Amino acid sequence: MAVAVEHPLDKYVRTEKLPTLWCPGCTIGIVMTSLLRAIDQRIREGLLRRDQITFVGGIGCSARIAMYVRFDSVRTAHGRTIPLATAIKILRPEHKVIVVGGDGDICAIGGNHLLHALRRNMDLMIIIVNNMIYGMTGGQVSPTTPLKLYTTTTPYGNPEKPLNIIRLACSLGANFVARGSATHPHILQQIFYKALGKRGLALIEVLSSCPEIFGRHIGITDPVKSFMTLRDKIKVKNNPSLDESEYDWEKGFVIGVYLDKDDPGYIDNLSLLYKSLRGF
Amino acid sequence: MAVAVEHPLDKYVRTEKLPTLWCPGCTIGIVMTSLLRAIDQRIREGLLRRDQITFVGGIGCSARIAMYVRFDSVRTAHGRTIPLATAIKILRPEHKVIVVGGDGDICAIGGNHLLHALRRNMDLMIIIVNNMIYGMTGGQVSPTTPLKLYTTTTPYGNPEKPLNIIRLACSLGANFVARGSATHPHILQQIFYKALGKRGLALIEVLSSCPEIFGRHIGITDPVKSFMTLRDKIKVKNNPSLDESEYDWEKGFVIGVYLDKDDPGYIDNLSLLYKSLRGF
Amino acid sequence: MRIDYISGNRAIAEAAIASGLKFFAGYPITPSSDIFEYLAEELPRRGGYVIQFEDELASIYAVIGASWTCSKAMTATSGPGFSLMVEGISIAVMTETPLVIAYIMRAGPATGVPTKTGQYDVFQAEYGFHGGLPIPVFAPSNPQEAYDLTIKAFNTSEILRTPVVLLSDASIANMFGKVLIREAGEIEIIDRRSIEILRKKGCEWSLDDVYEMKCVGDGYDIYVETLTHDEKNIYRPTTDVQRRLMWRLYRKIINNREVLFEYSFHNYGNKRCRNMIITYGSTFSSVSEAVRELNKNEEDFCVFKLKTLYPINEKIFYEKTRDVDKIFVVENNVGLYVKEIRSILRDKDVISISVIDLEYPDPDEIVERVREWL
Amino acid sequence: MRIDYISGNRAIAEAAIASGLKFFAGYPITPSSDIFEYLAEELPRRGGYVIQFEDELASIYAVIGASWTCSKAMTATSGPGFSLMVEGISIAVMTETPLVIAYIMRAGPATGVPTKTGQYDVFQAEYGFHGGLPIPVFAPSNPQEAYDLTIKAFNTSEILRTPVVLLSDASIANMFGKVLIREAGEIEIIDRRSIEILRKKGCEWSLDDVYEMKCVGDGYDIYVETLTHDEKNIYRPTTDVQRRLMWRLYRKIINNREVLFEYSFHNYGNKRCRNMIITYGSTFSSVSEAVRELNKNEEDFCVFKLKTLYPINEKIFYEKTRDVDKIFVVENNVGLYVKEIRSILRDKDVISISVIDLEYPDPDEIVERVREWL
Amino acid sequence: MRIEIILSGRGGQGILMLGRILGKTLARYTSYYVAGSETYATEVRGGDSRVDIIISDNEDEIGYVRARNADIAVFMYPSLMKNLSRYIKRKAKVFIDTTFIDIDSLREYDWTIISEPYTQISERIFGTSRVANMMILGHLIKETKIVDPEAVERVIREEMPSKWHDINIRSFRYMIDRK
Amino acid sequence: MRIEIILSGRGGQGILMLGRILGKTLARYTSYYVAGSETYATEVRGGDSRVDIIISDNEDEIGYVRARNADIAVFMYPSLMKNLSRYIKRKAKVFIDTTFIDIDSLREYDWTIISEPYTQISERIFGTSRVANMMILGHLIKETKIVDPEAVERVIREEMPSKWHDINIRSFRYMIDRK
Amino acid sequence: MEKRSLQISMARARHKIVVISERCKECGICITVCPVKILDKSSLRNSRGFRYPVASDENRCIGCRLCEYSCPDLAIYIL
Amino acid sequence: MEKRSLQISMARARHKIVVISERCKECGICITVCPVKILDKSSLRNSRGFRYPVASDENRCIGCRLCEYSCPDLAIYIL
Ligand SMILES: Cc1ncc(C[n+]2csc(CCOP(=O)(O)OP(=O)(O)O)c2C)c(N)n1
Ligand SMILES: Cc1ncc(C[n+]2csc(CCOP(=O)(O)OP(=O)(O)O)c2C)c(N)n1
Ligand code: SF4
Ligand code: SF4
Ligand code: SF4
Ligand code: SF4
Ligand code: SF4
Ligand code: SF4
Ligand SMILES: [Mg+2]
Ligand SMILES: [Mg+2]
Repeated sequence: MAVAVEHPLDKYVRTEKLPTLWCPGCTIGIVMTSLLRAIDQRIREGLLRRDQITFVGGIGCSARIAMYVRFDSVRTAHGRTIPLATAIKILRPEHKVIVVGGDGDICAIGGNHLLHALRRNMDLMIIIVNNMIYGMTGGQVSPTTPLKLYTTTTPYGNPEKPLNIIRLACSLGANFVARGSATHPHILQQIFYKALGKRGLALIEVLSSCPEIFGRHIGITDPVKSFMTLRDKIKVKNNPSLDESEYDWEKGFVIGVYLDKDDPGYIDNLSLLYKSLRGF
Repeated sequence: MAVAVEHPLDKYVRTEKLPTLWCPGCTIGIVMTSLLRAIDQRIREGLLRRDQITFVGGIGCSARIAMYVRFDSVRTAHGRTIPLATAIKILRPEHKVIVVGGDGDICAIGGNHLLHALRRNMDLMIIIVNNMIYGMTGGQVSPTTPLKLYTTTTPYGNPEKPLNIIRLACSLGANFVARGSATHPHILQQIFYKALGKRGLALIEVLSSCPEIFGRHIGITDPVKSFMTLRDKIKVKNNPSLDESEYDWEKGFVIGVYLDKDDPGYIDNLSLLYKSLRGF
Repeated sequence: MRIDYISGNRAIAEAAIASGLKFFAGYPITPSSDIFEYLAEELPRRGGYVIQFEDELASIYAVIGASWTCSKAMTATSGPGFSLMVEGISIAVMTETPLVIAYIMRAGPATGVPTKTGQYDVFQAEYGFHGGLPIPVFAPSNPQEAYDLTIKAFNTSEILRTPVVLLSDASIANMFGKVLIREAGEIEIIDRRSIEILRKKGCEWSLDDVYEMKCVGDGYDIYVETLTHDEKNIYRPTTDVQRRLMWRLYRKIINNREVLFEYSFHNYGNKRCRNMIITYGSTFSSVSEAVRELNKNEEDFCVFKLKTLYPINEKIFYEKTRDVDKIFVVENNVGLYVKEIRSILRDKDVISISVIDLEYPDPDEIVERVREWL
Repeated sequence: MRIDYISGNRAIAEAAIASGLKFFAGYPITPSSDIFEYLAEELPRRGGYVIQFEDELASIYAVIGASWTCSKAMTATSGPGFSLMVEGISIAVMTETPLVIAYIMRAGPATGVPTKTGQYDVFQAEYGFHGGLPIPVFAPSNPQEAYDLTIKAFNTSEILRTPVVLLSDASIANMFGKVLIREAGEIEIIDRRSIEILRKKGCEWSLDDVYEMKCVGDGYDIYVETLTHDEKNIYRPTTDVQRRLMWRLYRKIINNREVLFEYSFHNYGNKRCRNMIITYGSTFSSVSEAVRELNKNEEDFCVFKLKTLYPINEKIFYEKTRDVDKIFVVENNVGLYVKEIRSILRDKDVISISVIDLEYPDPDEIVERVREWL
Repeated sequence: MRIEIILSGRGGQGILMLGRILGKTLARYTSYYVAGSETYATEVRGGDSRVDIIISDNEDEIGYVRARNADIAVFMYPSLMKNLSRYIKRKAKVFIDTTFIDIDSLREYDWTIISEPYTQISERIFGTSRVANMMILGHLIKETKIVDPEAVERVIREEMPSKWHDINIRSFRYMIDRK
Repeated sequence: MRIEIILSGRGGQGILMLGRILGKTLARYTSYYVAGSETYATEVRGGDSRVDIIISDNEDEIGYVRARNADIAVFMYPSLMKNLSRYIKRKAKVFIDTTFIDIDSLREYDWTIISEPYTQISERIFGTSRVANMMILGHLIKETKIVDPEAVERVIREEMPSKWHDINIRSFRYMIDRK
Repeated sequence: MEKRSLQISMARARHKIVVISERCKECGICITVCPVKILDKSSLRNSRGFRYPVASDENRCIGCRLCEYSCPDLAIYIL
Repeated sequence: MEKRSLQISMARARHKIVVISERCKECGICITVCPVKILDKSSLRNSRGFRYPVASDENRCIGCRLCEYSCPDLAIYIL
């Protein structure tokens, strides 16, 4: 066994910011490394250029992925990543623009931008790290918190039906919709790899374990137990149907690619219009 | 033939504000009268109390329905009707709270509130008057404007796929989802009548003809022609399937009730939680 | 009546409950979240509702909606969240909707340092919404004041039918103090239902420009208009109506400056006050220590602490500063509120001492900065 | 170079194109929409993009995103929309993102009278976003100034890496005038790529506090941070770093007050100026007429018209008012900007003449109101 | 020298276009300073519209972009006439479209009235009411000579899509050429 | 009279609870004015935490809620010790948890040191490290006598859920009762 | 406005067509939707210049209320 | 921090398990996911007090990289 100073992924990481601010056992880091591996694979295959990747991150623990990766990376206000990323994509269409954020960031306060990006089939890769809670602010309810769960702002139980992100995305027009889990990094990497190759919108919901905060609410704060609790709820399917996307903490979650099509994306439509106008 | 000063619906109308500010032949007025007839029917049947109806309207031509009806009525900022209505419903659960607005008001700037109200199955009746354009501000693109259409902010054609409101609503958890058309007022009244009886969220998209602005864009500004153009695109179905909800100006629109279920609404869930807490 | 040792945030929550709060809508943000969380525990037990919405926009509009059912309603937030609420505040100004916003400032701009303090947002609280009609802003400097001013904020909002900002900051949020907590019966709690009584029996408030408020459920035809409207809520786009409306809304607040303006004056045993420090909020804590130091050399310093930032009662300013030579305005920002003071105190030296500090400013630094001017 | 007869809104759009605008994101709102609509026609033909977003929040963040590709970017809006953009402006301040917002004021609060004018939002434009760092605000009073100040707004935003507000109003939007339109080659157009050149060759701007900006696509590791950060964009929640950052951002603007502050002085043939009227924006139109009337009685009136509302060059104020007896500040609002002026001009009578009018204020009314003080 | 013009009508009558063509011609083809303002009713379609144009040889004189003492006026519809009359000089040249305005109603004003049923003529001669505004513009220029008709034609060509050139120029010339 | 107390440790050690119980007891069961402030590191979990408590018989004296010259201090973890030492009086009573703090490192300070491996004892006696804070509180009160132990117990009962009363009160009494 | 109206005729038809002429905006929708085509624009105008509908032969009205339901301006109904 | 690290062993196993001890937060996930259960917490702590993983018998490592892929902190990998 060896102890070293460099990790093979370090070339893609702002190592000066390590160790990360994430809690021990927080699986956001696994989401990040799975993504970096997928990117690395595409770069090595010559399918992606490192200087043509832009990350956009908002505010939240999950959004901090954008803080650690060594690519062009823009942070912005809580919830406002998608319009910012959209503008970058329009002006730098050769870039792969990747939005990362939490369930609160993208689905609560950022919900409208998500809705319209989906509708437009906007050429973005949107990664929602779903830990089912507001981690950074200390444990408030999120749109993906299971029904009836205790949180600090629903101390008598969450009265709201959680959002099924997969169903939303499939109903609206994204080209690629998948669910992954931080507990299944190999599969996650494959999903990311595929998503990186898409035109139009690719949305990936990644279930993630937050031992510190969500863990406290469900009484499982040990990182390993927290990890295993989530892992045990995951079912892997090859081409799951939309009905299998059901989002229910009790019944567990099916991961896999729910939708993979090749409709024209927004950028395609826009350049078609502008091409006829500008003649190039 | 007789000429009179009073209309049978006048008791439900702030007649001091008539004539309305709507353009000649604008069918928003038909949406309003159909709704008033449905309300009247329920009141006469003893199923609804007039002092337990609240309208909430934002900004836009369509939102002005809230200005003309003689019930409790609150106007607010463009796009912000749903949260305001939600609070009223929580504090006045005995009220039927009706949100009225345009496609821009509710689906563009108000999209996030719509999304979360749908997810929560919030006990509101939401009426989206879809004239496929921003009427009040003079003809800019809306999330429901047909693909490629000329508008003042898409002078080279709309590059965005329009939103299928029905599909969105069905995917997220509303109890009642329907599409009507101002050109079919009898059917519209029936839909409203049903919706008024629902718990949980009832969403009704109503296609409406805007001869002044949308008409100008499609080259049909004559009120009658504009009305007939829309009417000719309407197909009536009894229980249309979700696939029949397709939203396409060229192919026309199927109206009818797309979803009618009785899942517990938000207010039910909330009062269950609070009942156990307060013991009443 | 009981005495407790609580934080500034907890004091706000307790006072809101004592004031009759029925509805809280919010979206979590440091350092305001524990107001929300405490109320989420407490209020439902007392028949109220505490709801997390999808964002701050929804929250402020929900509060407006709640208020139109004649329920007392509030929210709590910090910079980024307040910025998202300003459109709603403008709506509340126009529709004369009573509500309270606890604004717990943190270091900005943007997301800045979420857990740390600053007094950067004083002008935003006063002027940050379109329409150009400032609203009452109260600024506590410790938990007791947070408690008392919260009650005042609710009463003011109800009596004058206006949104009110309670402007605290991250330091006060986590400042603890002995707080006298009075229960509903022990304090004067006013709601809009009792204003007509107040009006009839006469009171210190000037109520000529306030109209009665009817709520959803009171009958069947209230109408709330966000456009320029006449006394009957009818939209009238004329200069005449606009003038009447604007000036009435303006007078409604400003003519109550005597009731609304609160302050405290500290001369620390000096007979006269040659040098005056004006300050507000958490910075007062450091200033009080700095003055102790300054006065060791018999430098005749006193402190004029503002608890109301808008509206100001100029008369008190003139009185208090009559015999003062030099005025120092100490703030934890680039020097903002000093402009407001300069626009009032026109014949005095008004010196801006701005100390940007993520914690309580260091008293020694204040002493040093002040001494440069002596 | 050509002469055209165009409206204030059209002048803004034309100037934006001349300045090299590449990206416009917006959401329609009266009375700003025709800027958007004109650009939607024109810009795509010249290789730019004009996109309607789902709301004003999306619009301002899209503009920020565009700017980080080193494309010149702007939006246009009015009160309710600006209120929704203030959070984004705070982000732009912190991330030092160049962008221009054309703020076409209309009568508020709330939705007010959408098509009619007012100057209610001057303080919101300056101070309306959390973080307490004001940004440059230019206020044209006619189409030519709208044109020239738009160009200045773009140059300023690029040179100082700051959001800039171009504050117009409904009257100017529909005011027509003879405008000298200069093409790209005929005016100095600066972008952030050329700042290093500017810095080296020396210029009137003070650039010490401005850092070079690298954009998306320039390499592969720009990092844009909204938290308090040091010179390397690393998050550092310390007082030290916060101070350095705040004061640098503050100085960056204020130290350029001499370049940024624009005004015009009109003495209408009088030798001396005993009475001065300070005004800005569309109200100038009425004031100029009022002064003609006032001067008929040899009352020695002159006009000091502000084209920059922030930052102010106090020196010019002192110079211009040295021999003036009385100063009147005429505004179409409840009397806001007068406070800013009072905080500067401390030894003069500064009289607030606020005339709320949905149209150009009536010159006769101004005359009458001013005469009350003579 | 300060010349003030008021143009007034209903939405759809082309008053704004009249004002823009006139203003542009003055701005581009004379050395005068020109300014103006457009006003329309709030939101309701088809409401009243008004254009003020101020012409001067002294830039400073032009500050106020509203007519207070108009030398020239046009009324295509009666609704604002009463209101605006106080801003019109005695003996001012006032052009009246008698299609909509009852000539009797003008008795109370001390104006130099030039009137025609412009809209009716427009319908009759050009088959549409939409060029009545250009007819009036021609008449106004013929009677006031404030600008060279050639210049107006040039501006019409520059500003309008080419398919509209012919009918607009013909209608513009109609009153000028009429004997 | 002004008494200043500094409490410091790492997130999770219960420093904030210690401060709140002590502050509440002083506020409710003495006639002193009491104020305090809590500080924690930004966002990172498990960062440093600090509580200052100021006690006085004169309200005006209490303005500044930071200790500048503390009479009493507690350190459960060494990280802030160096930094805060300048705010601690010479000869101040300083309570040290030697579970985490090397006693040798204290040589440089001129304090009256009272030390125990509180956390270790807590684990040994009570089976959890979580009541070390209450042990220290007991010790502090025993040595400084600033408040009646009975009052502290009452506050513990009032403030904590009842299932925690027993262990907290026992640990609180532990140092007091130790011979 | 409410007061300005005028009785035109009162033949004893099965269905009475009632028009509130002052509210009419002359959109023509009622005229178009009437299945028996008995409505037409009046020759008179209301005070805002609009030609409201009149029935050529009220007796032929089948009482379908399509006109009433389709009028956006509460200007026509069937008694 | 990057510099503080230490070579522990270099047996010629088929797969080399490499640990960047200073980055480890002792979450224990790698230890749990290892299918052959050869990882364990070290007795030493890194400078932030965390016990990083050590391999009891590197030869048994099957190179599945589950540890590497599951580590949230880029603290372990297989050569
Ligand atoms: C406008 C605004 N509102 C609220 C906040 C406070 N805030 C920061 S992160 C966050 C939510 C975090 O939850 P999520 O997005 O799920 O990310 P996580 O931390 O769980 O990964 C909130 C509410 C903010 N920064 N800005
Ligand atoms: C925050 C804000 N942004 C923009 C506007 C301007 N505005 C008023 S109505 C409207 C859209 C109208 O479209 P829609 O909602 O579809 O209603 P319609 O008029 O078509 O019935 C807009 C953009 C506003 N009032 N407030
Ligand atoms: S709070 Fe939760 S989501 Fe945030 S870093 Fe800690 S474990 Fe991860
Ligand atoms: S603009 Fe369109 S939607 Fe608005 S009133 Fe006119 S016809 Fe109706
Ligand atoms: S009721 Fe029917 S038949 Fe009678 S007039 Fe109306 S539309 Fe025609
Ligand atoms: S439908 Fe109504 S408004 Fe239209 S013409 Fe008939 S009566 Fe008049
Ligand atoms: S590579 Fe697999 S077998 Fe080897 S140590 Fe890692 S998890 Fe265990
Ligand atoms: S998974 Fe990584 S951080 Fe966790 S114990 Fe293993 S090496 Fe350490
Ligand atoms: Mg989350
Ligand atoms: Mg619409």
